[in-house]
Amino acid sequence: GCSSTGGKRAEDRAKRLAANGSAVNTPHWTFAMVTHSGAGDTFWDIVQSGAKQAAAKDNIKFVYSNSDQADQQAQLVQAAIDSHVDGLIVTLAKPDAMKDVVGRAEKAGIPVITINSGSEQSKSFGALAHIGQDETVAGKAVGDELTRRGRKHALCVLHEQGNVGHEQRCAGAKSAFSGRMDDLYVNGTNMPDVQSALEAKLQADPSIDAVVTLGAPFAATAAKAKQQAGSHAEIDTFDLNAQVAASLKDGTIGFAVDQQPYLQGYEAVDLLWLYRYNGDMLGGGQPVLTGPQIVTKDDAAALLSYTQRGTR
Amino acid sequence: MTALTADVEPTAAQSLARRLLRRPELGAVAGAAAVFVFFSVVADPFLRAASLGTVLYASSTIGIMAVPVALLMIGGEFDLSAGVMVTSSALVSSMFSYQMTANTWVGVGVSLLVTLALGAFNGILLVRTKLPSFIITLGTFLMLSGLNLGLTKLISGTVSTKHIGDMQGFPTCRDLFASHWTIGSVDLQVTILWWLGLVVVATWVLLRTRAGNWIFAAGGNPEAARAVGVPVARTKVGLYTAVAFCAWISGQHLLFSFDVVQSGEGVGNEFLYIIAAVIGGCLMTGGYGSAVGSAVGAFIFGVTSKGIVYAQWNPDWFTFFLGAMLLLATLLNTFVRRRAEAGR
Amino acid sequence: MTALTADVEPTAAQSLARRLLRRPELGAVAGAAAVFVFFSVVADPFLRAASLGTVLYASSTIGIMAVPVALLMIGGEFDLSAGVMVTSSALVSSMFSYQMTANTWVGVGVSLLVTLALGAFNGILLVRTKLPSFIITLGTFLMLSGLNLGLTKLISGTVSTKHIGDMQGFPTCRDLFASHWTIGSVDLQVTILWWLGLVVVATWVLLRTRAGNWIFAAGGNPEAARAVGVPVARTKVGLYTAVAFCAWISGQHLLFSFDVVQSGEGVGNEFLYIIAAVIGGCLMTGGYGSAVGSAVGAFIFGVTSKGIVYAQWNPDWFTFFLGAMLLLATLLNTFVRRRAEAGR
Amino acid sequence: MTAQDQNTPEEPQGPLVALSGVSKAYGNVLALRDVSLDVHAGEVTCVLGDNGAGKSTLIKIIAGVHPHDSGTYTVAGTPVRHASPREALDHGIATVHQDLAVVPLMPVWRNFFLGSEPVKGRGPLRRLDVATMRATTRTALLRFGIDLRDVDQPIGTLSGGERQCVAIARAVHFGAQVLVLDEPTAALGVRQSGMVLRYVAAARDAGLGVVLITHNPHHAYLVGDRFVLLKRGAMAGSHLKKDITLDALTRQMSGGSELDELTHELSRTPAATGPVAATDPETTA
Amino acid sequence: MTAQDQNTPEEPQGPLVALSGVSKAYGNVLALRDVSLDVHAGEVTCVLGDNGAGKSTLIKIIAGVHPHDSGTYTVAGTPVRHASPREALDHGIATVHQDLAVVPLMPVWRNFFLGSEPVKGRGPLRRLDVATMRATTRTALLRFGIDLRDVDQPIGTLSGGERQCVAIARAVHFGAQVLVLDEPTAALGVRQSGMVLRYVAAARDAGLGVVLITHNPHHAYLVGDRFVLLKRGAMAGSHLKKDITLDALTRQMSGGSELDELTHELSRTPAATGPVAATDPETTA
Ligand SMILES: Nc1ncnc2c1ncn2[C@@H]1O[C@H](COP(=O)(O)OP(=O)(O)OP(=O)(O)O)[C@@H](O)[C@H]1O
Ligand SMILES: Nc1ncnc2c1ncn2[C@@H]1O[C@H](COP(=O)(O)OP(=O)(O)OP(=O)(O)O)[C@@H](O)[C@H]1O
Ligand SMILES: [Mg+2]
Ligand SMILES: [Mg+2]
Repeated sequence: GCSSTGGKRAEDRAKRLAANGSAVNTPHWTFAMVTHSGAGDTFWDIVQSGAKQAAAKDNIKFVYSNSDQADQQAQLVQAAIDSHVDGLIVTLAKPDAMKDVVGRAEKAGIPVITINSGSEQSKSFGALAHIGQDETVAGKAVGDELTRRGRKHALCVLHEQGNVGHEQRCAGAKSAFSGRMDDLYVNGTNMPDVQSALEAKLQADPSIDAVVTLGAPFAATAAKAKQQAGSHAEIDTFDLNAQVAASLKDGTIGFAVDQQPYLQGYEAVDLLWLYRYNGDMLGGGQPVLTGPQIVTKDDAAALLSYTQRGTR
Repeated sequence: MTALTADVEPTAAQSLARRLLRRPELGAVAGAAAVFVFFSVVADPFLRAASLGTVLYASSTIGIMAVPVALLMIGGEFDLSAGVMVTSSALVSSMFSYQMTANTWVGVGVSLLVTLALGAFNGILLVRTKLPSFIITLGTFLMLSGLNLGLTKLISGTVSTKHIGDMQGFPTCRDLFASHWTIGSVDLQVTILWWLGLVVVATWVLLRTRAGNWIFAAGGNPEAARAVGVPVARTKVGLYTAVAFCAWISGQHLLFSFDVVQSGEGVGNEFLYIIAAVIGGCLMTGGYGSAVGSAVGAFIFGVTSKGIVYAQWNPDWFTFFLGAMLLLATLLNTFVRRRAEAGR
Repeated sequence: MTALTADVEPTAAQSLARRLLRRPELGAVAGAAAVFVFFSVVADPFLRAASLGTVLYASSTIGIMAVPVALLMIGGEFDLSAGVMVTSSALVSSMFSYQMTANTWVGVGVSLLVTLALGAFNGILLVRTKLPSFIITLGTFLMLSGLNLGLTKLISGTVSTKHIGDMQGFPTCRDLFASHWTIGSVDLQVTILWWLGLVVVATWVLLRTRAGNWIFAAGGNPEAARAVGVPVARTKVGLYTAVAFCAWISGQHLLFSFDVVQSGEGVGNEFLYIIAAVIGGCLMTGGYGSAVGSAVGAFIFGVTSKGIVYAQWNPDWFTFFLGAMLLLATLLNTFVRRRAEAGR
Repeated sequence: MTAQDQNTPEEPQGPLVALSGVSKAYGNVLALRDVSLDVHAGEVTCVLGDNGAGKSTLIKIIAGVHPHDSGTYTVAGTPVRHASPREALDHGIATVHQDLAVVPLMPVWRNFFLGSEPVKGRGPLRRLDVATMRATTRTALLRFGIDLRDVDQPIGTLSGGERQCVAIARAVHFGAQVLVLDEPTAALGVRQSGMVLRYVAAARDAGLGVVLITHNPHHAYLVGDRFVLLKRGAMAGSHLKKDITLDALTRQMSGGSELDELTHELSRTPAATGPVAATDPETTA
Repeated sequence: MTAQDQNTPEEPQGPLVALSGVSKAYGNVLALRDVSLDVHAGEVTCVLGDNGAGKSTLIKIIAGVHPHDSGTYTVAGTPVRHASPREALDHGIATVHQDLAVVPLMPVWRNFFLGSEPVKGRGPLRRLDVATMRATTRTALLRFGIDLRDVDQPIGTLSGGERQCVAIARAVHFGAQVLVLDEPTAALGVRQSGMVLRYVAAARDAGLGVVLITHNPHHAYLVGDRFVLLKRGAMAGSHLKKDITLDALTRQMSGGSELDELTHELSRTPAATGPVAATDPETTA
């Protein structure tokens, strides 16, 4: 039985666009990106697709690796150095753990660009530039927006216990928010558990009028839980994906905070290429910020197509 | 010899009581009751009707998988790939429907076949190589989680599947796997029915069929079982297939309740299933346990993990409380069971 | 009866060869060699001297814990709390030094005491309650990870500890736990020395002391061991304390090499240790295995996980490759061992 | 017995089970070398030998637990090579192993019927016939003088002898064409031993072929028709009952002169006691 | 023996181990009820009884595996209640259990010395005296006629009887003041049984107290000085050797009339064979 609605065919029909190809004749350099992401995270998926896009354009071999454990991430950077890559892109979510190894890259003559987190340490560690925005800053933007919307009691949903980035997002939001904000830990790899934990929390405390999820996939689940629990809280989220864009459009989600992960990946690779090719560098020693950008119903329509192709 | 103390046949009531006392799940029931009462006291919202629905839902999503995992454990084996297999099943279903633009029922069917094949693969690898199941299923766990991510990105271009909520067949699939209905003020999910159904079937199989006898024997003393002609290898493959079948149910629930599936999900859940089975009285070494016990174990886990939320304890300490409650429940469980054994 | 085929005493060389063939780690060595050769061929950077340092370092961080975990497994028990205990140990050390503004050596000492107490707690709870170690250490695993987060947030205000790099004693502590030195172009971490030292000590204990005999017996047949007067309970508590001791070493390495410790880390590592021990030939059911095997297992894991990175394979498939390589290595391992057993 | 006396020498139908020139090695331990043995319907073949002589190994080959390395193994004339006990069972060979093939945590009645559970009902309602299973177990054990009030207790809680009785009662109950018993009477008391021998005799009379391993030459001589002696893995002799006396058998089993020496020594040590000298033959039983 | 003949009736030094009125229940299974037993230095106390009579349970109480529920248990006059086998060992009570207390995956020599490993060297260099351990194991087993080329093989690969021999050799080797043997000869061949009885006699002559459980009245009568009969958990009799004959003992063990019936039946079934009638007493052995 074929479906006459939706599906792959619809998608194919929709995108009969674009072909691409590399436009430069620089050598086939290898750039490595090592992040603190867990496996299969949407945010980092978009970072990667930005980086790959730039790599294709710049005739770069792009290799990616990640580990959410500080010592493992450091080892992965070391492995990249051992492989004599031509450029290195790292995140500094756990800066102290990375200090040594970034120094070693420097010593080995490998240019380093830091992305996402670590704007304060980037320069002192010897990186050429920092592209991205601190989680704390993004958190503050959420706190401000919640205050602006007149929320009194918000819930910050952490889907990975002990994740530094998550803690920073919640802490940032808490510091800027004028109301009360609670934390809730859920098991991010178990969607039904996320839903039932949220239901339980909303049932336990009906005064909650805003739920902030830290990753786009959890926003939809929060919306379900809210409905089940009969709560009237507004659902807001960090990051974007197609579902969030659609939910923004139909009003299920109040707002999302975007820090343009695509840009972080794309710009990092492109900058490294520019540096090798032309000695260029952006930012003049200051971090290049990619966000935060508050996205609401008004922007949703435009974003929908971008999120569907995985670039926002 | 055994009849020294009472040479008269016990009355029916006495013997029922004695039989109940000997059931492996007795201790777990005591543990569940204790945890339930505890949270009823410390958490006000816990006793509301609506909360019951939430707790039961949380228990059922673990319980559906805990049933076959308990059977497998009785049969003497583990399955570390059970958690990600749920996700694999959901991914296959979703991606097949989407990529082929097929009715979602087709995807559901294909997913069933693929998932059963995965389970059989685990089982066959186990009996062929004679490696410990921990190693085999750890290998398939890693491989499956790699496949989940790799294939999803290859096919969908992102780490999650595409929207299939607008496709034909979705509403009926959802009815089967992810509907819910309201009784009074309690909102009950269909997974609870699946769960209870599985417990009943598994109990029947364990206690009243040849296969059940073979499962106990395969776990209790595989050499002895083989020597009297029990097809131990076939039994174990069958158990892995049963795990796969339930993974398929859970996977379809995941898909049709959330529409989009994240490829990284499911990791770590295999331990929740094992925890539920062990709390419910299954022996890690095989040969002893029950399906009802696994259900009680899942319920203890559901009550505890949600009870802590209802009680609004400091969330930083969540896992601390969880660990402490589990330990206490299991201790009580064992204490009651030993008492019962000594006293019968 | 056994001397039917050859009534003459074997020569020394023959008997050495036979003894080598019978070692539990033989198969693992074959697996390690295969994996090593494989990655030398497919990954150019793998054979560079610098890479060797990285691979050895990665192996050593797992290997240090795999040694006591292997001993524990030979003794018939698990420790699921081993991963987070490493983090706990580091956190205690760091927070004590910082909060008391004490010399870091004081923190290191306090951490040793606390960690040993945690290990002893595991062991005593195990032998007192007679619950399966899976349940006990799962409980302490959850409790410890809650404590790690809860206490760190309570004391430091964030999820990571404060900077202690500028405190007295730090440089000498770093020398002991986290220094590295360069031989030629290979950068070797001090953890490699710790690892080798632990393997040697553990092998000595296992094969040449009474305690070693007791460990094998406690895992192989605790009833029999108890009946001949082996202090099984004491042996098990000792094993858990040994795990704690190595967790302390690993924890101090973590602290003094990164200066700051994240409270959420370590979760999941316990399985890496168990994997290393099992690949190295330890039986999950206890009574069989070796410390050298665990080291080879850790090495296989280190080579595989870093080899995949050096080979620059698609990272989405990382875990797939990891799982496949582990399965293959273990299969080869078992194949070789069975061959050796049949042929001796 | 009278019936066999006639056909034993000629073997008109040929043996049910025949091993010839069978060898088996565990690694480089040669546990069996060139052993031959026939089992005929309505006859008891006894296998005798010292500890470690290879008796259990022989049984395991017949039962399909291990395949043999060389030689031939025929069942009713057809060469076989059993890959699993199931195959041997399908050929009608039921075995009671020395290391007690029971599942300790399972109730007695489930153990009794393990692998051959009776079912009733049909389709999805096909289920174990629990009432029959319990009742049969109870009565089968009662016949051995074991009165279990509670056939639901885990078999692991029975005494060593009781466990052995369950295993034997099971094999007898399902006894197909060939019944193989590895030292069935070793752990048994006087009453139970007698019971087992009675079963063996009954099975033989019912036309089954029986292989009986025992250390007790009296037991062996009482019910056996053929005697195969193993020594350090090799055949040390094969006799029909009519060709050998109990005394000769006892002597052969324990290695002739070695035995004498021992009997001598043992009877010397507790010097003054009367009965020892009088019961010399039993000393070695 | 001559020495005992004098002091058995008076017991000047009192028993090494004495149980009086001991009971033990597993759940609601009363395995032992009101059993008394004395073990004297230089004497062998035999415990006899049917399967499930409670013999192993009695042994387990003496060995400290289970504590007794009621009654008194004294060692050299002091009441004790052993919480673990270690305590019993420390009181000089060494036991060989029926369910073979060996660790299957451990080499033979490690099993032999398990729990009593000899060490050499001092301080951190204190280590097992491996050479001695191997050599001792080898010779101790050789004495049982078991010639293991390779004491390094896992004990699980030995035959049932060989394993039993290791356990016995071990207990004898470390035999403290009281040696407790639970059906040691059950799985043994003629030669090995003789060997064990010789050890028992030697131990007795060396002044140890021995508790011997066996189903073989001949074995019991050969070395025993006192006989305790158990029946369904209770004492059915306690005799000194001088008060009972082998025949009476055999008869008591198997429950008198029941035995007669059985002997009758068994000898009837294989009707025409001569030797059966001739060996009637052995039928029950
Ligand atoms: N752990 C236990 N739990 C319950 N019942 C038990 C347990 N151990 C033994 N029994 C019961 O106690 C009784 C006595 O057992 P015991 O092992 O002492 O007999 P035994 O005289 O040694 O018999 P055998 O000669 O067959 O070895 C038996 O009926 C047995 O079923
Ligand atoms: N799995 C095995 N691996 C290695 N050697 C083995 C194995 N099984 C048995 N053997 C050896 O083979 C020989 C014969 O063993 P088997 O069990 O057949 O003897 P048995 O005649 O049954 O002795 P018993 O009367 O003591 O039971 C013994 O020397 C034993 O050590
Ligand atoms: Mg045998
Ligand atoms: Mg007994």
